[in-house]
Amino acid sequence: MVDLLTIIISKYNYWGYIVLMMIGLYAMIVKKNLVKKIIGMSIFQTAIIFFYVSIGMKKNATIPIISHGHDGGEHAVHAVDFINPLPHVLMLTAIVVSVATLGVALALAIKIYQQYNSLEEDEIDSQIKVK
Amino acid sequence: MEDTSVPNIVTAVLADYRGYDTMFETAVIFSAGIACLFLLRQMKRKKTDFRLYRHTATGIIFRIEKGGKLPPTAKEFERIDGLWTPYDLIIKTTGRFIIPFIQIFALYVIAHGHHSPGGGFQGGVILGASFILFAISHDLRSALNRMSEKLTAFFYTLGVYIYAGTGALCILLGANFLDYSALATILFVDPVTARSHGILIVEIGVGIAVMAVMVILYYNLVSAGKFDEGL
Amino acid sequence: MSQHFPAFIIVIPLIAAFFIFTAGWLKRTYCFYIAAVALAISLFSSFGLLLQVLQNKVVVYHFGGWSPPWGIAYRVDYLNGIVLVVSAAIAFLNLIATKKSVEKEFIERVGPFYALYVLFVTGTMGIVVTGDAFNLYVLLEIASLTGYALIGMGTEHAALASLNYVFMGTIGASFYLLGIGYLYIATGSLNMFDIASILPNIFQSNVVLFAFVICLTGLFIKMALFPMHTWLPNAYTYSPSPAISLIAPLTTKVMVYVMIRILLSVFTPSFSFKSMAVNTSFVWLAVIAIVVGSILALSQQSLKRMLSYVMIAEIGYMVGGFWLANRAGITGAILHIINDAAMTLCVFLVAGNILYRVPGDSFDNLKGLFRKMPFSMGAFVVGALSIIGVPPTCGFFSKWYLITGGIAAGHYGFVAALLFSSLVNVVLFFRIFEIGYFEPFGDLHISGSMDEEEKTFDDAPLGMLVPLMIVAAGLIVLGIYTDTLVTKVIQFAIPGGIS
Amino acid sequence: METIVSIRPFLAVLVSILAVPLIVSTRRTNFREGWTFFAAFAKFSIIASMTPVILDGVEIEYTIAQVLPSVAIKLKVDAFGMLFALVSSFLWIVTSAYSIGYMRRLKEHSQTRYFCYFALSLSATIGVAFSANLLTLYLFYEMLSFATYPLVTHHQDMEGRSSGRKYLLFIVGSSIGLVLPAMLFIYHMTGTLEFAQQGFIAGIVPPKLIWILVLLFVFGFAKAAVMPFHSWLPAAMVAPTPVSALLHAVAVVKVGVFCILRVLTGVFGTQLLFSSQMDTVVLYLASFTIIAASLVALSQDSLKSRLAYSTIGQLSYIILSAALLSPKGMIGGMMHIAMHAFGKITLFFCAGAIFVATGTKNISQMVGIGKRMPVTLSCFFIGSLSVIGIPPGGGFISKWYLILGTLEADQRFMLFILLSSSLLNAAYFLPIIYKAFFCTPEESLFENKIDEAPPWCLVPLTITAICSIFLFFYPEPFFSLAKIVSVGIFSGQ
Repeated sequence: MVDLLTIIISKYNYWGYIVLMMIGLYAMIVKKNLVKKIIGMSIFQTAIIFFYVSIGMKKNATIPIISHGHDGGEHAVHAVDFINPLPHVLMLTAIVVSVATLGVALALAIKIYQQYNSLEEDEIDSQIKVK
Repeated sequence: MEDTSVPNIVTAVLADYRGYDTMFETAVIFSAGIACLFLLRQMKRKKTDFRLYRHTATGIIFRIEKGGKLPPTAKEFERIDGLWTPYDLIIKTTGRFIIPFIQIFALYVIAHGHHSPGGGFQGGVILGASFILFAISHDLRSALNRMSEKLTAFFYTLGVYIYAGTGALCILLGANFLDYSALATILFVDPVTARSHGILIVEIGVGIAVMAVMVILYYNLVSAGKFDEGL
Repeated sequence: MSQHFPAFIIVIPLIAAFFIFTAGWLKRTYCFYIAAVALAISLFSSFGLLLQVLQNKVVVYHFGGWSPPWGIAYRVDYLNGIVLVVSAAIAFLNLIATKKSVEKEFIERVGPFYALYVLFVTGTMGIVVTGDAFNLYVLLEIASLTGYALIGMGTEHAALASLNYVFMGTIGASFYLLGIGYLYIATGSLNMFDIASILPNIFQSNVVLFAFVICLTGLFIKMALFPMHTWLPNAYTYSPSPAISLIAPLTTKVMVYVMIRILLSVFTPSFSFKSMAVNTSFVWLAVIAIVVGSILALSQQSLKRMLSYVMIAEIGYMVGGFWLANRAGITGAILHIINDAAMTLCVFLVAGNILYRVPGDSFDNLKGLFRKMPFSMGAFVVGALSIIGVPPTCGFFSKWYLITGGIAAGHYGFVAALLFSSLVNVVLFFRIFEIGYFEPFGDLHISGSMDEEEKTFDDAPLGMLVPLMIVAAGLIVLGIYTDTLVTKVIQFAIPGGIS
Repeated sequence: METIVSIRPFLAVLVSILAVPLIVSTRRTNFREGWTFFAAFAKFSIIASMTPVILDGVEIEYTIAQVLPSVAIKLKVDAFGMLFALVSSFLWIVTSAYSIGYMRRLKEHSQTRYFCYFALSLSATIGVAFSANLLTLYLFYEMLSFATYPLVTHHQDMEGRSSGRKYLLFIVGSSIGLVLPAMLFIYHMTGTLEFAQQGFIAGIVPPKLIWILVLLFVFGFAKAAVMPFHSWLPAAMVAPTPVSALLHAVAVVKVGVFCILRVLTGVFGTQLLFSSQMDTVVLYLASFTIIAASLVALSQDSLKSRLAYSTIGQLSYIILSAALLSPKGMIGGMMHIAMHAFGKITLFFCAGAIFVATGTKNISQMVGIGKRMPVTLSCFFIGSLSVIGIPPGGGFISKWYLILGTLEADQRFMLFILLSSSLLNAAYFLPIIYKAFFCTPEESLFENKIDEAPPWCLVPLTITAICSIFLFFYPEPFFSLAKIVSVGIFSGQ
């Protein structure tokens, strides 16, 4: 029991992102309102961003910025002092992607609203049935 | 990390080692912008049967029937539409007051990207936010007067041109795509510094593109592509 | 210049997309020509690339001059070399073929449309050519985003279908990204072949297994394998015809390619095909996909919808063939990626031509089409025969490899499913032929005179017909040169370990 | 047996495909039919030009394309294929003449399409005849199925559609469902599909599977109309009569039996069949079909469907001959392909001519028709003699050899089957003729003046009738070809 607890605690970042992800999935699957679904989608993507950033983390390391100017790299740089920059880089990309997806999704939602005057799935379905 | 002489490793990796990814995320944001245009933009406006004009000084509103319109020379009148709500003075003034500072900060973030946290995306987003704030605090039409749709489109193509162009330039200079060290020959610096300059250039490009796309997304979404009213 | 081909394939269309967008504001007619030139260049360079590959097995290109794992490297070998050529050719032909219908459907949106079109091609080709797992994700998103937009502009419930596609697509892509994350944790690298070199030491770790499962789930969603297929039919049915004849051939096939690439090049076969039980269970999944797809296709009442269900079955072919985990099966899968892309292009182009002349593509609107547009329907017959799997069309030979693979693996369920779906396809397509050929009923053989054929002739414009004819002929040519294709290219694409 | 490589077989296949664009492009009907004739003559002359070579015991082969490792699309002309090709290509000439008369007289619609698909199906037939391996055989077999579909459903009415459905269901369904897996399985086991004199799967495929494979092939080639896979043939009789005449009396159905014979001899080989006792199974299948079909034919009133059922019966003669595994029987079977072709096509032509002249399809309405159309009916008589197997009908020779074969193979029961079916044939043909000629004036349905079908119809059917008598006196070159085949097959024993 205790060691299970320790596992859970030591891996808290994983649990965190899993919980977020599940919230997102839940919203996408269960919610009937399209905008809520879209929100769920963003949460889902954010969960993964969170996961990536968290795996870049190291104990007592600083942000990956070497404190000197342009004059080349005379003094050695200890990679240990800096948290791993790569996940951050990747996540910059992922964030942009999720923003873009969000934009397109919202645009589609607006189109849908123009077409059916509703964002509730069941209302839309009933309209489709009628046709 | 010595071979780029860029202290901010994130930026270095972002714009140089994995510069190719970054170019594509610029492409992603670009295609998102086009996608919105493509989906929402209504090219031919449907004729409203009347136009509303407001006399800025007195706040009297004229309703002009079909076809008629005031001459553009009538500066003291501004066109408004059905959803128009009177400006809230506080918001308007606050907006006017802080927007310049936001923009200065954004430019700083872009330009100083590889010495301190920040870079093209962050700066671009902030810059875009400033325009959006303006559009919110006033209304879309006045925002469009400041920054028209065509101008925005121009900006965000310009941004990606800068990025991809830099890469292509490297090919023309005989190196691999996006190999900034090739730029040394035309920037008259040693390859390492050339890399840092190259990074700066593409960061600027990214900044412009992101800003413009944010704005165009906002324009399209709030006015459902009609580009007249909106929030 | 030729050493830059890998860059050209992607970068030329990318830059062209920006130009097109600008040109859209200046003069609409330019857009098409810019796009055509760009795609022609990338087609040319992909051909050149394939030739280079045939000479010296593999071509590697480092972006930014950084070698992996730091930088991003493109790595072209037999597998993606051939897929590249096919997808470039499809994109180019479709661009030419759909010029007219684009002008008809998006009069004042030509600029954005072609920009999105070219960006989609960029993304797809990038997916195929890239050697970096994360870069693949980004390109995947480009392809998907543009795809959502193109589909969203369609008819009827397109927007809704497209939004559902957005949801499913995002989940799929995110799962893939997550899997890559775990691989990164395990190996500390993002370059596919770098990962492959590190993985064997840690095959036992659960992280790798989890990454494997997650990646695969994401890819299955993206390629619409049966249980996760729900987004596909609506999206493909309502989407505008010039877009769908691009998206349908490329998206799912390329995802199958990604699956093969990831499983063969990243998790090497020794890991992927480790347990026979897993393989067979995946094959059974594919069998279900084939059977259900075929049966659902039977119950459809409109052409594009029926075709999209047929495609779901076809996905089953490829996935099943791959998971047979023997040489014949994987050869069949790779061959079918190529052939199925070509067949799908053919039939969807025909659907586009029909929609160009006829109000809708529901079966009632297909009456008398053999008289009305004989050439398009002729091409349709070729495509249909290929999907049914009649020699000498290419569909037969990929099916041949798949079935022999099934027999070799002793997996008779898969064999039976393939034969079953062939028979169902006969029914499906001959139902359409009957409608186009018999109806409207009339006792022609009493009254009918011979000049009646000319009277109602109204086929699609020549600009649409000629590329279609090329594609239809290509189906047969592909079939006849199957052996060359297999012995020259595909057999080298399969790692030696597989018997 | 030496072989020479020559493109001639490929040309023989190709020539009628090449004719198609010409037929389509020409608007003037006379030119169009001119092209058809041209193609037909070209085909026949190419094939005939190869005959002497084959008679010298040489084989001609030509590889079109290498499509799979160790399997190519490849043509190979041997005596058997040559015999079949000669018959069908010669009869194509006659039929095209006949169909001109028939179609024009009835003012059929879209004749262009009709002639195109006719040409296509002929190249498919020749392709089957000349195919050197199972894949090529399958290729042309399928091509034939799809090329004949528009001909069967030519009238484009409800009836045409339903029978077209039946046609596809049986032909394509069986070929994809039964033949394809069997072929793939053989390929998987042996790695090759090339036909060999003595078969190539002996010893490789376990005997249990031989049973399944043989049945798969015998039923899978549903064009041979072995019961219970026969009912597409009567349904296909809705087609215009020339189609029924050439395709459903000669080309298509003979392709079916040809395929079965090819596979039984070239894939399994006679020894294997004998050792696995599959021959008896096939024998009983065939004999059942013979008797049942003849009995059904008795009850048919529509002339064409009676002919169809008689065809079903006659086809099984040929299958039976292969299953007898005796040299003479094999000769009889080969001969029967030719003899029955000539006889049956004459009968169909006559049926068509009667329909053209009087518009009646049913036998019950043909009482006394002999007085009106004496030539046609006398040709009908000759044809039926040939099919029944009474001298001077050519069919006598083939049946003679068949009976010798039964004796040689010591199959008394089969002998009985053959004789009784001959009686049945007589029972369902002769009454027609009797009623047609010898009836009292008051029960005659036609007034007593001669009014024949147009010459375009009349001439071909007289030609075929004369041929079938001629073949009785001079059965060359078919006889020597058949001899070569049976010698080649049974030389091993």
